[in-house]
Amino acid sequence: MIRPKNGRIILDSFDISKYEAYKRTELGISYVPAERELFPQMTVIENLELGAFTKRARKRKEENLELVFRLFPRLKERKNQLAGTMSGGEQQMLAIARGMMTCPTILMLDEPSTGLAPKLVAELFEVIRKITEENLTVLLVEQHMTQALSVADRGYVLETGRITLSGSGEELLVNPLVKQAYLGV
Amino acid sequence: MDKNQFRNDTIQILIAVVILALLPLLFRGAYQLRVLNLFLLFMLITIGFNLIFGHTNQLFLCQGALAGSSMYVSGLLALNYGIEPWLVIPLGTLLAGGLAAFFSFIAVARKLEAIFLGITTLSFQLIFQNLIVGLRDITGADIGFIPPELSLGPLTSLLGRSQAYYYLLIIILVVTLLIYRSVMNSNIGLALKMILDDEMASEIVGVNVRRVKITMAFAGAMLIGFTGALYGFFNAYVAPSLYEFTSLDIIVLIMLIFGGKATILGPIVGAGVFTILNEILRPLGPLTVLAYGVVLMILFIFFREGIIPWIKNKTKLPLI
Amino acid sequence: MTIILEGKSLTKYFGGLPAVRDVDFEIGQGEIVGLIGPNGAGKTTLFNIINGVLKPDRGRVIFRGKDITGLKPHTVCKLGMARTLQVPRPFLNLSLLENVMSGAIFGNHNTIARSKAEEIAYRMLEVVGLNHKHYVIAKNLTLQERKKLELARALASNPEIILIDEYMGGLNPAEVKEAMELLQRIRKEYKVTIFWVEHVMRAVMQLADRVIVLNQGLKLAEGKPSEIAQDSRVIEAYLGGGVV
Amino acid sequence: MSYIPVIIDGIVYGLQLSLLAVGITLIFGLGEILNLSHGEFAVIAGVTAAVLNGVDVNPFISALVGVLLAGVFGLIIEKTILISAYKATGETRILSGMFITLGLGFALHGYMANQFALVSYSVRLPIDTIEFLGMVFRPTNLVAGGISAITLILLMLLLKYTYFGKAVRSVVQNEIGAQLCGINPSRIRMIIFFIGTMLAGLAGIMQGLSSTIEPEVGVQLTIFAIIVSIVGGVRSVTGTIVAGILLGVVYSLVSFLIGTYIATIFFLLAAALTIVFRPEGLLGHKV
Repeated sequence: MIRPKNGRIILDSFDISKYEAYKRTELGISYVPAERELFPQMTVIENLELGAFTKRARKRKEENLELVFRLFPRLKERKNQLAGTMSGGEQQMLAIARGMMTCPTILMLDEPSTGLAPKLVAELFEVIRKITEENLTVLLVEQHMTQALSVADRGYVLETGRITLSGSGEELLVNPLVKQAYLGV
Repeated sequence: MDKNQFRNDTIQILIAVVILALLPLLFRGAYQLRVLNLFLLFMLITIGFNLIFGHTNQLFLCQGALAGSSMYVSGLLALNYGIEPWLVIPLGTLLAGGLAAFFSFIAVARKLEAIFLGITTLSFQLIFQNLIVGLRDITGADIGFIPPELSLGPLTSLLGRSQAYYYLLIIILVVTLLIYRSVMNSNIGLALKMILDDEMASEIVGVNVRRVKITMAFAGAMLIGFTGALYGFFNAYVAPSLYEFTSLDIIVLIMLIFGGKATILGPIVGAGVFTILNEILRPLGPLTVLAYGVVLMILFIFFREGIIPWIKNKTKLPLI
Repeated sequence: MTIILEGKSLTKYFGGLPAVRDVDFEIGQGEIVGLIGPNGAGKTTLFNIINGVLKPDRGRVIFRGKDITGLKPHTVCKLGMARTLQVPRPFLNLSLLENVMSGAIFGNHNTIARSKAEEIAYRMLEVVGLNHKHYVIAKNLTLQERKKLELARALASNPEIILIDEYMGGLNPAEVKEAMELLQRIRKEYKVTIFWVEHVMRAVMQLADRVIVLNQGLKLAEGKPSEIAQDSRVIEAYLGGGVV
Repeated sequence: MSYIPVIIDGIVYGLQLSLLAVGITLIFGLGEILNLSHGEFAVIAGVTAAVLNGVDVNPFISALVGVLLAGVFGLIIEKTILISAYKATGETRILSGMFITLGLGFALHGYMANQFALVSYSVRLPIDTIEFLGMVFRPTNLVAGGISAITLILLMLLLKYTYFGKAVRSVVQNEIGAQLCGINPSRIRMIIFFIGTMLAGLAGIMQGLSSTIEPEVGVQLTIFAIIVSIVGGVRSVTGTIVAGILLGVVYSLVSFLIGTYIATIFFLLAAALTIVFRPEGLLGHKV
């Protein structure tokens, strides 16, 4: 979406910072934005099928569909519902599931908890934990620090464009500076 | 706003007007005088269109219908009821202004994007064209009608009909430009610049954007309606072809885009260049349309900003 | 303390989903009130309802005793409520001076002469620290300078209250300190009440008299900064459940 | 029962308008280019087919050549003069696209009107008229209606069930979302421009089949197609087809009962009133 002014993004040691968004998806980077960017007037299953649009993903469509239905049983129940008529939480699940349908090597989740009720947030992180068990790299940008860190192997704290803290999830979880960065106290 | 700006504006307007006023001394032939009159008529309509589209981004595609409805109303009233034309032209002018204000009101009330306002007004243009042909008992359809002569007082006997019209138009132009300049240098001018830049921010800062837009549509269309009526009376023969989309709207649009939107000199230069071009292309017959099509494409592909802003950028001259 | 701005059960839906739900608040004259909450909590929507950019589906906005619900932003501005935006929107093709003059000329309750407006503009540009750039065209400014310019434009309309939608994001600690001093000064010298959305917590916690917390469109908590920082519901909304 | 042939004429005419208008709908939905030269593609194909047919080329082959010519020309336009419009964003893109295609429309119109001036062209089949229950039908008209209907049904199936069709709908609904799925929007736009101009060409040939086609009608075809597209909801293919048939029937009836100019005014009013009162169109949803 936005190309970096300086610096490079390296994936499997290829420099991909200059590619357009659709090419990044082709190369195996799946980005799930906070806005979700679903197709509101298509059904759940159509949304998922479009996730498997690229040649690479189309080959593995069936097994991926099985995988996301296993992770998100609710999507299976509602597979013929229009995406635009679902609740916020379900839409977020669908966005992540669609991201997984693209057969990524890395899944980037941008603030997935935006606008979700606490109970749903907990559910969401449970799923994210399960996704990591599927041998998929997840890059998570999140405001809900404690939950994010509890599922993360490593964490970075960004303040005004600079990385100010980094470490393993457990380390950061107990670091008082992290809380200070968030709450200013 | 400041004294320098005021002087700068006055000088540029003065130069333009003096050049225009001297033209009949160089081009005296009947045909040349006719072309000169067309030049001024189209220039005034383009200025009116600039007030609407150039300054407030309201895409009106019905200049022909505004000019035409003004002429048909005033011309037919004068012809059928023997009313002095000068008494009915204001009626036609007000009608044009009222119609435009109505469209503008609908556009702001329904928050229409430019493209949809464009199509709505284009529909009105085509409805007008169809009505003129359909109401043949009143309008004479394609055959048209001959309006009574518009009396220009002693000017006619002094200069001859064409020159009399020409200098009448020059007077109208001078008045228009002087009002235009003082408006642009007033608070309204600042509001117009702000609206062109960012409508939402203007609203938040305290500008009544709706009112400014409707007022500008009204004022611009009054100028179009007034000039449109003079066009018909000057032509001494009124037929739908004068006010068709292809014979008026497109040309005015090209004149404005070429000259430069939201500038004072743009419509003047644009009207000049395309009046000449129109005369050069006339012998081509139906291919004129092809030529205009190509010009329109080239303008929008390579030259969207217009000639006056372009010169201004290149030379840093303070053109208005 | 007299109440200057009041919201009564303000509610706004977007496509069936509530963005702001039954929010009540009161702002006293001369206060600095912070409005905080996680992304998507409805803060900007609430501001848009208050100054008339959006019409609420339910509820009323009372400003200086007058019901202003449903009035257009330009009218609200003239009544004495100025506003800056999350992503600043100065007039990019106008000079800084013209930008600020626009606020003085159109936003003011009274008609003021151009010369007077120019005088105000010079002063406001100085207040926000852009006094060396009067004739620069606004599109050449950096994001931070645009924020300052927008604040100057808002101040030029001589407001009773100003709604500031994020001012400190992206500033370094020294700049944050400077910005905080600026807001203090605005309140003291120009007697302007400040209602303020901010993500830089350090600044809100130090500067605000009171803080209102929104979450998911609902008012979650309200109180002194020190109380808010200890409030478990707030911490949970921000950092997620199960906090140490 | 003299209304039935009028209504059937109206349906056939409406189907032809739909064929034209779905191109406008799809092209606008995908790239925000309102193609104001769309009717000229119908003229290009119609006239080409009629001219070939006139020198005894098989009607089917003539039609095929005409349709392909319109499509290829459309493709060239999309890849050349529209690039500058695609580079712009927001309102600038919409206005540039609108004016560039308006210029193109005029250029094509001027050329065709000059080259093939004042002649009516028609594509002929070897049968004349059929009588049924005392009413006279022209088989060409029915064939034109049939082909139009089948084409529209195929188009809807394509959009509904194929991967390509789903990709088209995804770009219309959410271009960013489509990119995230690995779909290249500019490629989709190009293919749809090709298909859209071919459909316009087919509409022109159908008009040449059911009545005649003259170079002069290009502008009117464009305007009518845009109106149909707007009444149908600018981004809804189903809406466009429904609107086309509806307006076609009403147009025929009003023309028959009152007069063509009132029918045309009715058409134009339908567009203006839709924009003002129901901007989302008849059915009110996307694609």
